[in-house]
Amino acid sequence: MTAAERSTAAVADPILDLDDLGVVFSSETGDVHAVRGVSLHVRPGETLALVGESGSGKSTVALAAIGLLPGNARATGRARLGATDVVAAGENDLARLRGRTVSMVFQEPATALDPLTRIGDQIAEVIRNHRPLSAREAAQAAIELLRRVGIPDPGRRASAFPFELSGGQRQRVVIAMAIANDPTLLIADEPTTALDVTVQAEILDLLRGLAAETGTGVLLVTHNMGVVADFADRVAVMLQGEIVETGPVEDILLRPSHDYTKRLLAAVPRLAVAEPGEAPRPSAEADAGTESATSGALAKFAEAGGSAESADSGGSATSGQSAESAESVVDLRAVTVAFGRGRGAVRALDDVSLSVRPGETVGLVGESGSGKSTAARVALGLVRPTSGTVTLFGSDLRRVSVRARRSLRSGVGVVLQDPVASLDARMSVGECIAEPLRVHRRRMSSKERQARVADILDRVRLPRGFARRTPRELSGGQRQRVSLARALVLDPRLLVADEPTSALDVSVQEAVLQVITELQDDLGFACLFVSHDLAVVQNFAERVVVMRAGRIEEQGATEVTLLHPGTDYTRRLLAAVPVPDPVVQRRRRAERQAEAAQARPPGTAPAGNDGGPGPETPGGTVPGDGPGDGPDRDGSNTGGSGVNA
Amino acid sequence: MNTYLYLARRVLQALAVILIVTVATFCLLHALPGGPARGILGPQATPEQIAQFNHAQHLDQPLPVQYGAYLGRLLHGDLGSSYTLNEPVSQLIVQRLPKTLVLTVLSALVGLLLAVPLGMWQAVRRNKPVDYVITTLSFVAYSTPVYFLGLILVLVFSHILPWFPAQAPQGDSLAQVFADPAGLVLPVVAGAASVVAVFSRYMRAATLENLSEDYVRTARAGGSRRGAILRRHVFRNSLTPVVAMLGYYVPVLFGGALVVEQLFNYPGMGLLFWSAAQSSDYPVLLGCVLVIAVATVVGTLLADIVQRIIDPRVKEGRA
Amino acid sequence: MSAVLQPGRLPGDGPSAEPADGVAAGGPRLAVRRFVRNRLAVVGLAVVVLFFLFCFVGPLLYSTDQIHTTLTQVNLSPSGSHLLGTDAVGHDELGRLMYGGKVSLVVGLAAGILATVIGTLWGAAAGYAGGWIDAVMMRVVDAGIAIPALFILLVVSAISTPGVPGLIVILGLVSWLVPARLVRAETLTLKNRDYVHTLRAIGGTHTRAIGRHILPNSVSTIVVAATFQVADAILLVAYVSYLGLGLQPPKTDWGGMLSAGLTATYSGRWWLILPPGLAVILVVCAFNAIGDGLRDAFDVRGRG
Amino acid sequence: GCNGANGSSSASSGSINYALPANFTPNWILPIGTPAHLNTNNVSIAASLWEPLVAYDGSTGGIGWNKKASIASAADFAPDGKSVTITLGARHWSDGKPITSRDVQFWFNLIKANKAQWAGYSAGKAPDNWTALKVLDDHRFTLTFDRSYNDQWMLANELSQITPLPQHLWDRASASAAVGDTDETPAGAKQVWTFLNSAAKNISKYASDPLWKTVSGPYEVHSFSTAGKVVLAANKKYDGGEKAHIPTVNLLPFTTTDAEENALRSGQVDYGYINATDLDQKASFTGQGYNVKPWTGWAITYMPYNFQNPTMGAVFKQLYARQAVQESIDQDSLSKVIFNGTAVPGYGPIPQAQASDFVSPAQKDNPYPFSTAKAKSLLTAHGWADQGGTMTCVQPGTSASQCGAGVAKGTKFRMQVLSQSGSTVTDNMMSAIQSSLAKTGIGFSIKTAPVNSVLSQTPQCTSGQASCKWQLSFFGTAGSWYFPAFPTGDSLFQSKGGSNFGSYSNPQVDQLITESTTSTSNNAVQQYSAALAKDLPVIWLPEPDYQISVVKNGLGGFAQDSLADFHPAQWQWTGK
Ligand SMILES: Nc1ncnc2c1ncn2[C@@H]1O[C@H](COP(=O)(O)OP(=O)(O)OP(=O)(O)O)[C@@H](O)[C@H]1O
Ligand SMILES: Nc1ncnc2c1ncn2[C@@H]1O[C@H](COP(=O)(O)OP(=O)(O)OP(=O)(O)O)[C@@H](O)[C@H]1O
Ligand SMILES: [Mg+2]
Ligand SMILES: [Mg+2]
Ligand code: NI
Repeated sequence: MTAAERSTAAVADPILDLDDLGVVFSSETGDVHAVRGVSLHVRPGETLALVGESGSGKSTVALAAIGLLPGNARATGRARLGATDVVAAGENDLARLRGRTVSMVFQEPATALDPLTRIGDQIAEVIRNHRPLSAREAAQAAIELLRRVGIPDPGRRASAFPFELSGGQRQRVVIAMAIANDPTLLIADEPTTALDVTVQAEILDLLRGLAAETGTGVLLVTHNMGVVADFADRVAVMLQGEIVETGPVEDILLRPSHDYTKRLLAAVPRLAVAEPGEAPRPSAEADAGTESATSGALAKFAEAGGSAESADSGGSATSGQSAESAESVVDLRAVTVAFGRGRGAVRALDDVSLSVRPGETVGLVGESGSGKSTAARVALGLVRPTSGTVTLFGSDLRRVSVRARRSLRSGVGVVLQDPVASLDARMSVGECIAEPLRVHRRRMSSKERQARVADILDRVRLPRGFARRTPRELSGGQRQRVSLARALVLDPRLLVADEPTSALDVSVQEAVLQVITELQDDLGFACLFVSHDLAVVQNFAERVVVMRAGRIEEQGATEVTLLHPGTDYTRRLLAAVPVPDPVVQRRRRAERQAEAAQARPPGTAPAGNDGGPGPETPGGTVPGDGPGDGPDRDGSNTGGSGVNA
Repeated sequence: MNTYLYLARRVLQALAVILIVTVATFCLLHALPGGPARGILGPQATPEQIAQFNHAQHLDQPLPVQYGAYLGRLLHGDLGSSYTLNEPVSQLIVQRLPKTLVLTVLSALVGLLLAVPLGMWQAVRRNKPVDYVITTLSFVAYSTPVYFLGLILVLVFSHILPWFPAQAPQGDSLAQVFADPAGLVLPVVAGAASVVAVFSRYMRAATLENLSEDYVRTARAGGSRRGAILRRHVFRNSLTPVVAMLGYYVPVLFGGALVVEQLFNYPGMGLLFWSAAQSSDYPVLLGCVLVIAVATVVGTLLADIVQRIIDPRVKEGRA
Repeated sequence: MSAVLQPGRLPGDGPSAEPADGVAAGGPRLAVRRFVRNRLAVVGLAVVVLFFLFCFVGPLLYSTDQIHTTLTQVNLSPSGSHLLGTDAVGHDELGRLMYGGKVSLVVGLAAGILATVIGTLWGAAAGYAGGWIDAVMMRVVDAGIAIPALFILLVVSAISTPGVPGLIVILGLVSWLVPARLVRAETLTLKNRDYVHTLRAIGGTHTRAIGRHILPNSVSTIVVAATFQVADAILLVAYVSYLGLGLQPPKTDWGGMLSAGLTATYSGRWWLILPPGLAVILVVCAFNAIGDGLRDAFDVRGRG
Repeated sequence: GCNGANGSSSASSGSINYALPANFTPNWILPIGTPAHLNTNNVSIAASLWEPLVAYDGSTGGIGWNKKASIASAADFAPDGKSVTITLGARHWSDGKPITSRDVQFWFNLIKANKAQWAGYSAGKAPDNWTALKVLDDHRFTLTFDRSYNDQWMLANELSQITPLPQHLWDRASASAAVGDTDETPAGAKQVWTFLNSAAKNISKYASDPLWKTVSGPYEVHSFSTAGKVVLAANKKYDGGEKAHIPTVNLLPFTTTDAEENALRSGQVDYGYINATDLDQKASFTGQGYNVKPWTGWAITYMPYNFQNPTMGAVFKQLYARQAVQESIDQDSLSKVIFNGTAVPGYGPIPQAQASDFVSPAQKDNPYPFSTAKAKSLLTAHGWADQGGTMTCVQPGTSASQCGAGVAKGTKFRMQVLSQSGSTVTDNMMSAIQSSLAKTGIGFSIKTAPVNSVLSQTPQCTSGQASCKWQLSFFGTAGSWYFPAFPTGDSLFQSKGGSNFGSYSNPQVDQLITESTTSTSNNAVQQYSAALAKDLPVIWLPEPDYQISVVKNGLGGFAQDSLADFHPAQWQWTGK
């Protein structure tokens, strides 16, 4: 779509027109005024992005626009969709509109489809809701739609069940349903948040293409500024149920006027990208793993004092290396982890070697399911490697006695992803923080313990009074700081953080990362930092390890590896990250698409996105635990969401 | 996981369960004080006759030896011979089990046919008067002991209003049983009451849960009407957990049959067990428990298989 | 009778896997409010309270001789001196209802709680241990479920009849299986909570993980299970008398009164049947309704 | 292929629906077998098929020899009482062959060789005391005894057990073997026994196996279901004195009395029964065209004391203590109120529901009438004192005013009974007894179990054994002990009696019991009756009716046999 086209679109009659829209939820705790006085419009062919932090009311606006608000919501004002006012319309009228005039793509591809109905049938159902087609014709049309959204071999895939598809493919199916009847307005509520960056880029490309083809107006709900820069024509910023600023995307992202918008943008971690002129270095060099020594410009890295040699992934056990591993706080050597046995086995880690030296921060990145969390859990001793060795503070975890292992572990602090799930809601904040003390300093008096808790609360910059509160009385960022306090209460030498901020808003994320950085400067602990957010890792870690399908793809100093990646994989990862600058992002997208077009013949699906069930296949939740249930149905893999650049 | 492997594993587990059942029952039975001889031979039997009986039934051997012998015979399909009924246990079960199955299967079917739509209706009308009424009724149905319910049914529908006979069909063969459908009405109703109560609650919960699932919202966003969504999507999705429960309901159905059979003078397996328990007829007791355990295990297995059929995810879910 | 199942609950699903940290999502006050909103639950609670008052305070107001029989006053129909008439050995039926109710309620409560305790410990241990220990422990549970409780009770009744404590133990031992399965399922999700991972990563013991995190967080599941368990136990007590395992004179319980009264069905002595029958049904219904309400109160899901 | 059985009552047609006792399924037709198989109902069916040699029963109203229903026409005892010569009637098997002495000898040989497995066996009694059977001719044989016996006793209790069997069909070692004289060697007799017994284990063949087709009684098997329903058809070849009146007899099994009553109410049963507690509904049954006819049994009912019990045995051994217990039991009220008048008080070892020559005046007059006050003073007179409601021994010792030998100071008078479960009447009786014993100061706690379990758990024992924990036992919901026609107490109250559960032992009584079977007059029995009424070897309890029969109007021609057998051949539709 060219700029000229866009401006003509801007004058056409809006297809969605919200006028003083208000939404109130009546809940047990009282009424929540989730949306107040929102007015906005979307014109044909135009994409309006609705941004704002979590809970600001974005989804509520989107749902109100299609008339799908939950039963406890009351809408006021007007929401005109073509000629119909959604607020006043009855369910039957709305059903006639939905799927034809307006359709919607939801965030979570894992649950948006009926698990028991073949995808072809689900699409056909939407078609037949509005068009007088025979079942066979509708099925044919469904296959055609699947082809349009880029599902390979659509004829066969139409008879697949949702669980047989990867997350990206599922989202494509949902999109196919949404565009089945060429709607005039497409509402997309965080359509890519649950997906890997590479997949996200493809989905956004697809949506953009489809909207351009049919002149569909798009209302895009997101909190990812990169996505906004990538996609939107205009932006509306929401804060606590109200729209604080609206305008063209360049204006809002580059020259924000409202304070809140400014703050929001400032908090977004930015991925530093190599300038177009800078040639990528030959990959052979990267593999040798020696280049980092030459990157003298990396002040922080040099400061950390670590030898620039990264442990190479080959791992011939020379005496020099064992000396090195002796001094590293944690050292994984040729670790392989397989889950399950026989043909169903999953190699979560395959010959992985990595180490973290004192005071150093190592970032672990990679696609969802690449084995990041598993590596972290191996380092923590929560998962026993199938082969290979793990040394923690110089001792092999397998060899030492139970008692010694426990005391070794007192030197480890842990912060995990979800601030809600990582604190036991039944304990007070003080008890949560004191728990490691109770485990390892049994003889400590309660007074000493309290003092220690107060002390550590100061350090994470929480008021001492919080010790008496329960976690649910805190905000997400505060809870994550409590987690951090708990991790630090024993003065650990190693902090393992598995996606510690992926559940948080950018602004909150920034604050938490800030605190970690400061404390690390103070206390000098080493840190193994797992994230799939390259921008965060780039800002936070000195060294980065890139994982793919259980193997280490490459590793090296952050600035080097992430600026001049040595492998295509890393490059693709980086290219797929949208940056919150519309101008830069437009250029990057063009480059990426050009490169991708070269790399593979047209019509085939993007790599990493075909194939059968992706690793993030939700273990279809089967109620009732039949005797056959394995004890460990890991649901944690869906946590791949997060804030990207 | 591969279907055959899965089946093999399930069968192994089933065997383990059955083994545990036999050990437990065997121990329980032999913990009965006094032994069965005097009870079976009656007050007038002489000590010599009692010794003779104990010897003939190997009751004078140590317990582990007896159990070993029992298992050995079991492997050859021999369930032993009733002390009192003058027949091999396997033959008794072959005669009685089909009758009980007619009763339990009919009760379950009738119950489910009522429970599923009722549960869905309740979910759709959540917290409306219908919901409360059905909930209350299902609580009452669940809370009424079957023997009391049976009595009320007989009193009202056989005695006061002579609509149905107070006896279940008396024939020996299934053909004779089915020849008297009116006779089956009251026993099946008595047996079905708790099925309706329990499964309408399950169905209600499952439907409610599914109604709040994302895919319902997706379907609505695609313009599907409520009725269609209920029929096409929610129904099947809600049914899967309910099916999973059915296997575990098998023993409950047999427990119900125990009472229903004796209320309605219907000599099935429940009754066989009842009289065997009164007379300490170990082989029959063991045989019945074994059959029920097998039925339960097979029931859960069937439920699993049905689930695998209606829910393709299950195959993959159990890695 | 179906002590194996509890209505409205899918075995294996604890109250929502969401932040189900018990009373989570809103605190105890909210839980109370949600409970109160469930009308049936409130009625149930009132019924239970009334029956407790009736059985434990009632005898103080309406005292009768429940120890000695009075063969000169048998099978009297209700009158001023015997509000609910007398039974076949001359006990005042209303007094008997209070007297028997005490046993039904106490045995039901105690057995329900005992079953829940056993089931909780077993389920938590199995779920937490995982692997083959879990497999073996759950096979035992499966085996237990495969034998109908009535069958076990029938065999036990063939030995002889226990007293009140014995009855409690027996009922507890035949009905712990459902709570075991529920708690195991709950434990499986809880042991994968981040806070448990965190605790284990820093070297916390298993006992601590179970005792401080998993069990406290299963409280809502356990409490709800216990309520249904009590309902089932009261029902089982009624069955037990029918099977001949009932309590011995002068003690009795509603189930025993009911099955003794049943022989008088066609003699028109309704006062021997209806009161105990209704009492059993009402109390069991009431406990079920309370359980339902508690589930609502604790549950986050299924609200919308 | 059977004619309407479960439809409705069959008064008009040529059939009758008879309700078998609750929870009983017929499962044996062979007139010989083990005790597990030969219970009264099976025996009644068998006796309709194979007529006994001597039908000594209550089918004629009083107890006596019903010659019409017997193969034997005369039994002539030798004057010394040491042998009997029996003459057979001119009778034929249903296949036309005559019934001969050889058929009796066949029975005799089988029983002699297999006595240990035979239901009727008791050491020292038949066949041990029969020394020889000598066939005189086809219709006469002589049986010699080891010493002289009371004629009546021999006839009623021993000869009545003999059933002539079709030797010409059954005398073989296997189904394929030829019929011969296999029974004449003990080994052969064992084989025949095994063959017949295992053939009898195949219930589904009862109606078809030719083995069972040849009968001597008024009926033959038409169908015999494994679930318990038996259809008998009249034996057209029957040439005896008790010819069947009703061509088809349906014997229906019922799971419970309640289920049976439901069938009665809907008119599906012609001859059934009701619970004693339902006697007050008599009117509703008579309104439906039924007669309610109590069926009294030739039985006594009691609770044995376990004299070997380590805690209470010593107390039980004191006559005054047993007397106090007996005096605390109000048999009159129990019979009238609890049993609704369907029981009669029993004060001794001879059944009292029927008038007979055997009852002594002492037993009839109740030596220990109900009086808790007297019972109490009896105990206090023997060194007991009421402590907190329970009598406690305060003066141990053996003198007349002390507790007696073996009773320690501080012993509390508390007894526990293991009682038969499943009957409301029994439960009510137990609570009434508990209540009246409490007035005397005697504790009485009750446990219940099914009757089989009660019998298993209350065996004869010696005080050291673990099985000797029981104190009192009750298995008499329908009467504890059914006598053969001659009510001797040999296995019940003799010191070494096989069914003397409580190990009662009194040499004087032993002597009387032996005399009662051997002396030729009934005087010995009366002395035995008086002695035991006074010595209280057990707690005597009211004797309940065998069943409260409910009989369709128009069904008559029979008396209800107090030996608890039924005789279908006597039933007939009259009037209509
Ligand atoms: N069904 C509901 N009942 C009560 N309150 C609700 C409901 N749905 C949303 N809310 C509240 O309305 C407000 C706006 O929610 P909404 O989901 O629109 O936010 P959002 O901007 O989409 O946030 P996010 O980025 O986390 O998706 C929040 O405070 C939320 O708690
Ligand atoms: N307990 C387990 N049992 C079986 N498979 C597992 C288990 N844990 C992880 N896996 C599998 O191992 C692989 C690596 O998982 P891991 O959680 O380490 O990935 P990740 O890189 O952390 O992904 P994400 O970004 O989604 O968190 C995945 O394919 C996952 O399905
Ligand atoms: Mg949202
Ligand atoms: Mg992860
Ligand atoms: Ni039940």
